Amino acid sequence: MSDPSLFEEDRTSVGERLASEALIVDVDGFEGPLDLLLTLSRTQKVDLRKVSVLQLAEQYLAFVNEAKALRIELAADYLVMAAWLAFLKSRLLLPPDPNEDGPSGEELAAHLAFQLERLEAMREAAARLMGRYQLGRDFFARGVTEDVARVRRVSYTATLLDLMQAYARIRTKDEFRPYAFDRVHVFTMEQALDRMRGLIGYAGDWTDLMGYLPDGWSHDPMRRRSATASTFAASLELAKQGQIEIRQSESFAAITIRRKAP
Amino acid sequence: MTEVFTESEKSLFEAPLIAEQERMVEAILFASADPVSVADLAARMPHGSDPAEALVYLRKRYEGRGVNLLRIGDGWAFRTAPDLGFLMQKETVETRKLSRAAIETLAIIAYHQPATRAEIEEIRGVAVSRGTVDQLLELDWIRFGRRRMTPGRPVTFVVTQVFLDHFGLESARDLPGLKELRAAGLLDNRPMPGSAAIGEDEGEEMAGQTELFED
Amino acid sequence: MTEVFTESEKSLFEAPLIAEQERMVEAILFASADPVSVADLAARMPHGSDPAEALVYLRKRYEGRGVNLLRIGDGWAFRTAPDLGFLMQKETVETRKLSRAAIETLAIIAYHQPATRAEIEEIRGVAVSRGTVDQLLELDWIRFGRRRMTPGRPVTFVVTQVFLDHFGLESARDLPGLKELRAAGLLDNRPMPGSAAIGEDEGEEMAGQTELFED
Repeated sequence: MSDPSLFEEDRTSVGERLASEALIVDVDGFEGPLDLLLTLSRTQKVDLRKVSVLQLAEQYLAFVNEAKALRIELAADYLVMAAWLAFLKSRLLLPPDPNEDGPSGEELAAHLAFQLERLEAMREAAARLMGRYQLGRDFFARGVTEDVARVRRVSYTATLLDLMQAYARIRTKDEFRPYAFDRVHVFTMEQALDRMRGLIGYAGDWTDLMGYLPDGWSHDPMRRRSATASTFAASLELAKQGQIEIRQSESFAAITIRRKAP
Repeated sequence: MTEVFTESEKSLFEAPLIAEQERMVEAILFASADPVSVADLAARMPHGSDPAEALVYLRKRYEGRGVNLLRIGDGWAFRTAPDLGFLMQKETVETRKLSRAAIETLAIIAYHQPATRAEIEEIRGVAVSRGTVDQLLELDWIRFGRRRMTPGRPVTFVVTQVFLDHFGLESARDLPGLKELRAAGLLDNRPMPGSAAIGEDEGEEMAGQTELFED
Repeated sequence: MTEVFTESEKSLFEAPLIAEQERMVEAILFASADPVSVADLAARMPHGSDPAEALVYLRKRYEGRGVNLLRIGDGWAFRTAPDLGFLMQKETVETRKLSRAAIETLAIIAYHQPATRAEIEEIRGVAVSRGTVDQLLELDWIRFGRRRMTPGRPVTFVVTQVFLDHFGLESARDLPGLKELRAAGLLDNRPMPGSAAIGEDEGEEMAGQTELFED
């Protein structure tokens, strides 16, 4: 408050006038009202924490008036700030009204001072950041990079089953030959009927059908299968003829036969 | 091919010696212009390797050399020693000059991250133009962070690894003067007296910063 | 910046120490996209520097490291150590089933090893293509065995440890025999005419395998 404000009517110094004009001409150069306030605050040449907000408000309002006088179009936010500062100024100058709610002039002034200090701090931080060594300017990355080559590798797989099936296929290939009945390993129904007719007379009680398989036909699976089928078929034939009875207690249980009582 | 196969087969049984792992990390980082994370190193190295330990040795090995091993966010990269920049006029890349608005916006995001557009505007006292944010996004220096859990769920901005790499920072914690600024309360999001709107944000904001400086 | 300025100013008057020159060469070669000749190094380094000498030291320093200093044409450059090349590739593995010809050939070799090409062809009843054998060799599932002491001294093929590992076998002897194949329903055909022949075959098989495990 001790310094004469830049924009008061009675400014005398040519230097100050030039400064104020430069300010106005440069209005486009300001990054908004807060930036302008920060610039104005520098004219107080004090630590931002001790800045006189009232004085600052007056400087700002004077600047806006000057701009109006010079018919300079001011962006809306400059005018909003002007209105707010006028309100702040009245709050700071008038004694506080005990009946009124809301923040005091001092609180609002302190906040504005904080905002200015914070903006200034960010400006300095930005300057320090840009002053750091920078990649591609002061320090450098590897000039020639070896990009990771994407190698597409085909992995062939086969399971043990594939392997065994393949081998089985080869080893059995020879058997894909024209169909020919392999008599050596076939026990015909006629043979089975003959055999059973001869044996049935001796069978008193229920006897397992498998017991009627001929000797030498019950181990080799091929022969066993053939003999089992023909013996079973023969037993059905004998049952049909009324010579034997057939019984099976449940599915897959042993089939037993006995001579039908005459 | 065959060699590769045997190599990785063998690795299933024993991890290479640490000296060998150091060589591997050296080779991988040398080959890449961008920082490589410890996880990526581990994925490329034989099973059982410990790239984090190898990095400790490697960093020491390159101390004071013409090329240094730098930690950049969660990645690692070799960079030439900054004092030798004068030899590199040939490699210097002319970067587009950033506007004052862009530089300030970048600094605000870096120091206040995660920061919303409203917060940036509150600090600068002026609207942030779309172009400014776009330019920083394009440079890949900032990216979108998590949305703020406040009414309107505004998006936030945070700085990227590319930013850290560009300015030779290990992490956002290493920003110059960060501690002093925080101690002075200049990173607080102090609300305008009588307005509660920003006050709500504050809790979140602090949470964000705490999170950043926790690890 | 100031530091850099002083550095280059000073260099006009006296050449940097050789250790410092080594750092410079290291940084220039690291950052350069192409190999740099000694003349180019000299042009970029402070007056009075001797890059050729610095290169000698630098090359020694990188001997046995993950990257090596190489002379390429009339320039110098850092390159990944050749034994670490496998770290520079990320493999995407595509799994394909082995062709029928290949698996049959492999099966015959496994069951009859050592087996000559003629024997394989006799068993399969068709010619074995060069590609099939090559593929199995490349997979490292078969390798050349001892030459057969018969006229023409034909090469034989045997299965490898890689083959055993892949199929989870301790030895080729663990391959199920014809009896087990039949029991498993894989050979559920009528026995071949003169089933005694199988027995003979099996005996011979064992003999072959014994030979394999002798050496």
